[in-house]
Amino acid sequence: MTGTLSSARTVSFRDALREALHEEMEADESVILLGEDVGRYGGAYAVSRGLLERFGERRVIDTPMSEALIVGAALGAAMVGARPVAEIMYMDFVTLAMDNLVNQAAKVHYMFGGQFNAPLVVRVQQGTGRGAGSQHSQSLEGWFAHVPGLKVVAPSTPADAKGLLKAAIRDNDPVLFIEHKGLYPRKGAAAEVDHVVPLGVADVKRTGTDVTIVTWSNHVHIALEAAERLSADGVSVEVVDMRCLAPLDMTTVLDSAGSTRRVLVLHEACRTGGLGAEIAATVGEQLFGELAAPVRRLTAPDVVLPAHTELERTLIPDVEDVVLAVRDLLSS
Amino acid sequence: MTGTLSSARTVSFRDALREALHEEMEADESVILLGEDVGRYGGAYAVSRGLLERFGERRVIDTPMSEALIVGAALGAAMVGARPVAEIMYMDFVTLAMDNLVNQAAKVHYMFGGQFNAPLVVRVQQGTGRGAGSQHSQSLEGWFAHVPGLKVVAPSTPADAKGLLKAAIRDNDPVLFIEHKGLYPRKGAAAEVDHVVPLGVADVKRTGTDVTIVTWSNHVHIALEAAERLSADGVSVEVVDMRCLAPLDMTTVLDSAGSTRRVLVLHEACRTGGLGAEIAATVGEQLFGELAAPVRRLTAPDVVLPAHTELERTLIPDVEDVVLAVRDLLSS
Amino acid sequence: MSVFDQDTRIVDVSTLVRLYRGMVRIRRAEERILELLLQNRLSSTMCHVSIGQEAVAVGVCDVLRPEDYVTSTHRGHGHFLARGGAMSALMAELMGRETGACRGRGSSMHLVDASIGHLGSNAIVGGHIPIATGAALWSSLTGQSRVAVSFFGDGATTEGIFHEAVNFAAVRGLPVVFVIENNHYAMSLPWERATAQPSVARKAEGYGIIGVDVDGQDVLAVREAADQAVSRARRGEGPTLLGVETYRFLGHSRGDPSTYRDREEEQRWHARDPLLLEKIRLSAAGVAGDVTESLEREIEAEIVAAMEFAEAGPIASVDEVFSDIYATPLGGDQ
Amino acid sequence: MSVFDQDTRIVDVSTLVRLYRGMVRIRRAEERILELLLQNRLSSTMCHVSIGQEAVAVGVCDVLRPEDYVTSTHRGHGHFLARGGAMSALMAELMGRETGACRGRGSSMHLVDASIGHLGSNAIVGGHIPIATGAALWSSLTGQSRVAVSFFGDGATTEGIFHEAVNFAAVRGLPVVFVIENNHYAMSLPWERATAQPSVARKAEGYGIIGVDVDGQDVLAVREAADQAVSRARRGEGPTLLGVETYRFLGHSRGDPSTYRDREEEQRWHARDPLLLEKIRLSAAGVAGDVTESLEREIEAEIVAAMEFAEAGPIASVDEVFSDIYATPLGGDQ
Ligand SMILES: Cc1ncc(C[n+]2csc(CCOP(=O)(O)OP(=O)(O)O)c2C)c(N)n1
Ligand SMILES: Cc1ncc(C[n+]2csc(CCOP(=O)(O)OP(=O)(O)O)c2C)c(N)n1
Ligand SMILES: [Mg+2]
Ligand SMILES: [Mg+2]
Repeated sequence: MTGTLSSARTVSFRDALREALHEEMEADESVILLGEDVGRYGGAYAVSRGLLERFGERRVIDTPMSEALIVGAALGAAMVGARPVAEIMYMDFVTLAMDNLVNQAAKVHYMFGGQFNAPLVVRVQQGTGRGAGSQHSQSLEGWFAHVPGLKVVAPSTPADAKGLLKAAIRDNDPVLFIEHKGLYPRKGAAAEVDHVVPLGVADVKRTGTDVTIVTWSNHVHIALEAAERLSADGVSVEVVDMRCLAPLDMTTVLDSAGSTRRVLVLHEACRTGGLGAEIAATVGEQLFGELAAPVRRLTAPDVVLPAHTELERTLIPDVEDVVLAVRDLLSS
Repeated sequence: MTGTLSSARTVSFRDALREALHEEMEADESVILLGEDVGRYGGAYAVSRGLLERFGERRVIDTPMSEALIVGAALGAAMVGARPVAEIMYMDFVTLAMDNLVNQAAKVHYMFGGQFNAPLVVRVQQGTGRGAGSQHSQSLEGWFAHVPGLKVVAPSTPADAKGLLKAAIRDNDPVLFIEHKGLYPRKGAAAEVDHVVPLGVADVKRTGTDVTIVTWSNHVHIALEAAERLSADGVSVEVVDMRCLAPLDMTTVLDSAGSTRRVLVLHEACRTGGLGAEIAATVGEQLFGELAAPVRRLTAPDVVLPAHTELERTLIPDVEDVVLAVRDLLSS
Repeated sequence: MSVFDQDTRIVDVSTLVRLYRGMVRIRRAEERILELLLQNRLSSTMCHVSIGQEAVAVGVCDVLRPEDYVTSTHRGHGHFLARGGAMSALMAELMGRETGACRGRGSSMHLVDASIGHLGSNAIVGGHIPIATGAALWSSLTGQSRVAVSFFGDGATTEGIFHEAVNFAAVRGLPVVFVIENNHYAMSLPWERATAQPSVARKAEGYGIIGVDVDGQDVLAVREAADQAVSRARRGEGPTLLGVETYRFLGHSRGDPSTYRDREEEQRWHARDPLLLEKIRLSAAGVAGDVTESLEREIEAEIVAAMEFAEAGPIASVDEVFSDIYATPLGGDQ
Repeated sequence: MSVFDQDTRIVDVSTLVRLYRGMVRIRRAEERILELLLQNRLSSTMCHVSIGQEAVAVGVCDVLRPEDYVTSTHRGHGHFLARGGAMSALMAELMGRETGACRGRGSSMHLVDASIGHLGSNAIVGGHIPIATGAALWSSLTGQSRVAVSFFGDGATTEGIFHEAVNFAAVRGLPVVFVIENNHYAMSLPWERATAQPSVARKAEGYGIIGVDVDGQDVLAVREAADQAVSRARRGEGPTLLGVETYRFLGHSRGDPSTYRDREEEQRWHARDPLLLEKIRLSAAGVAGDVTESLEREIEAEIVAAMEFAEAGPIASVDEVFSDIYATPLGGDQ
């Protein structure tokens, strides 16, 4: 990690993202924003508020509702010199731009023998918490980690959000940058202009000796809260924040797992085929015979998400569920 | 399994699929086909050849090139009484119909409180073997197994293809029916008209005692060949053909794994985030402490597929690779 | 008695009253829904009202037959009610009850009623257009004369699926009417920045079908245009693009102050409130004030009863949250 | 010396010869590629030739400047060569050599050459249309006068992405020319079953832009229409839909006997072979047979040299198969 965190200043996750966009746009003329309502509206979740006023219509582009075009045009611009940051309002709508992201952006560099780069970022918001229903709440990061050529990022703190977004914008590959809708108001230490977090490196957010929780995005905070509660009972939990989901930093995971010998993989996406399976399978394989308990996954069940805040809440692992799962791991 | 296999008659995978379509269309007026070139052309891989002539333009519909519309309209028709079988020519093009399949078809029954069913089948062809390149060769079944509400099928033999397609057509949920491009000419025992293979049930294609190979689609044959070779050296391999990838029949897998205590998960899709991870993670968790070796995955690496038959071949696990992996498992 | 309208449309007074009633019913329901939203009594945070646009839903649904189909949008309370959806099912759904239209799982953006051919509202803008098209396809293949109507906003017309569905319906002559409820904004994007061809009639030419631009604040004008489009569809003469010009009086959703709109522009549209225009027409036709007052009272009573029904219903149950993921559950492990 | 063409287009003889040469070059290259295909000497089984359609690629590319951009299709050999792609890079790519346009990884459907603004052909029908549009967006945002041309077939016009891209280009007035290479079939689907509006010019009206229907067998007509469209784009007057009517003389791909086409229809189009028409024009302009014979010889020599180059090149290496998955590899585990 390069750069400095501010000890005095605190910002929200939303503001940290805006700082990253602002600073990168200041530093590099080729960085542009495009998407639905990113300009005059300031973004559906207000991340880009003020940037149109600051950078003008040439660099902050309100597009028609055309998700495939947004990603596809961002790619075309990226191939000829731009560094576009496209916003897709909800992960669920990325379903409309899958060709552009998966068949095109992810493959341009390889299939054209290295002649073109695709330095674009697709920012997207996902997750539950608003009772937004089956078409506005899905967590689909697992799909994209299965696509060679894409990089996938899912930060949990304002400082990581800023540092990773800056790294993503500077990176020469297509990056899917995933923001959890519950994180926007969350406050944390602010990062200064030189703070850039390299892609592909996980972060141990809390050290511990008894159990490793591997997680990302909003669930890092749930894991940290559970760890805090468990520490009162003398249980020492290490929390690994993956931050980057492709490529996966399994070295950090295996180091932690090797020392605690007990692993819980925690995520909001539904269980079957989720990215937790990849991590669990790799840990199980690499540390065969060295673990004190089976690798457990704690995830949403395989259910369509109801548009009902209360029902939704029961489906997503919360602090209590994590505490129970850790205890269970310890007792086996 | 219900129905009979013919001992005398042999058919190709392609012809078995056509028989299933033919028989179901004979039996049920509400079964219709739609897709690009399914009628006059007979399907890009000739599966529906002759069906237009037999059933007419009312039931075999050549659509414009509009993948999203094909799946979306199939869903609309299904909600009001049809049993459409839509064809998407290559799995890679399903990227264009993800909203329709994932946000719509998979969710209709649940999100509308059970008021509507979505009895549609989306037939799709995938995989390598033709040097068809990065946009015509992907194996993306893992994505769909991660979508609650969808059923996913990937048969390996003519009889299963027929029996499962018939079951898929009769099923009241949306089914993604995956055919491997290399399988079409492959011959096998023919199945009679009453042969229906229930969804959600894996099949042990070869019994064995030393190692379990869990696989599906084209790789079942590669596993069987490897098993044959290994048996010459006294190694007894059990081959579990998943056949249905959602829901996953883990009971059959765990039974087999419990008895052999060594498991190789084999698939053509790239490794990270593939469905093999789900199976490996579950076996590792459920049989913790009971296995003689770590669960291994043998898959394509995380690479964009080159449009080059020879390069492509080096990337996909072949019989030799499987033999080596099994030996490796036995030596650990 | 019948009224000879200024635009030479002949309708009887009972129709005028029915249309007015339909619009008031939607307006009052949504006013109540907004209150519930502010009181945090809805089970979801997603809620979009159609205040100002009522003439579209009411004018179109008035000419449909019971066997016809409708699909709708994130802004779909009006379509649901106008099509004949129960006020009680709507309120119970919004309040997350087992007795709601979708057993409390769909909320505002996923209203549905199979019994009246309402194939569902949809939270993916444009996502339901092919569903209506597919229903029309089946109607046509089976020789039925059922018509499918898809309501959607101006924003949906720039989504690829709009194009694919309209093209398919056109080339096959399907019995579907595409109703573009053009309230001139897709969230903050004004129509003139969404397209270089503002006329829906001209867009229709690009598909080789008939298109009409209609005043969406005049419920009679909407009804007339819809009647022609639906009749054409029913006679097997293919689809129509109906461009209905209207305006949402409020923000896109709660918390949108519509700073991207001009106050003067808003005023101009408020002056053309569809309820107001229809009320003037009612007076002109000699309908007495007590008629409108009594229908207001009936509607108020309907809403109160619906809310009581909703509150009496059980909250959608956690025990049931796993049921219906599949219509046909299988022997597998999930 | 210049020729006064029957359609009042004035061009000089050198242009006539250059256009003819461009078409012959594509024709002969593809004839050779078909031979290689039948001999199983190509590294991929996917290969689509454009024989019969050469006037489109040649007529359009003739009016482009070096700094302009092009995107292309699965049927893209002609666009690649006409844009100035090297015969040797084409042949080496098809034969799977490290020296090919994409280092042997792209084959027939993914030709590319960054040095001449060829942003790649694409195996997803329509998949590259937004790429050209995005390049035009960047050209426009940065005040350059670079024009982007996207070639695609009639089949692509029914894909949603066509609509999204054309609409976006129209509303922003982007410098892009959409060339619809209408060979009247998308695999087996005839144009009249793909759309109810066969005129591309009429389709353009639906987007509020200019559209033109052009005879695609007449290379001068194509060139003239392209020149106007490209000039408009370069002057900042926005995009054009260029509907170029042509025909593929062979099947969609190897093994397609085109049973869905009428032999009589095929004959009619064969009579309008663009090479033939241009050759007649050359004679009329007094170009002697030895000019065309010598250009045939030059082209033959170019192809022979290209094949020698290809065969001398190393087969794309297995050791290199993992390079370039990322432009910036990371510290992660993959
Ligand atoms: C595919 C998709 N993209 C974006 C959104 C987010 N969104 C919801 S409504 C809306 C505006 C829709 O505009 P319009 O279609 O005109 O309908 P209106 O809201 O004006 O009734 C947007 C951008 C969505 N729900 N679906
Ligand atoms: C999105 C997509 N759908 C289907 C295909 C399969 N396919 C390849 S070419 C083709 C026909 C294309 O027709 P057209 O655009 O007219 O081009 P032409 O082949 O006539 O040059 C089809 C269906 C594809 N490659 N991509
Ligand atoms: Mg609108
Ligand atoms: Mg064509």
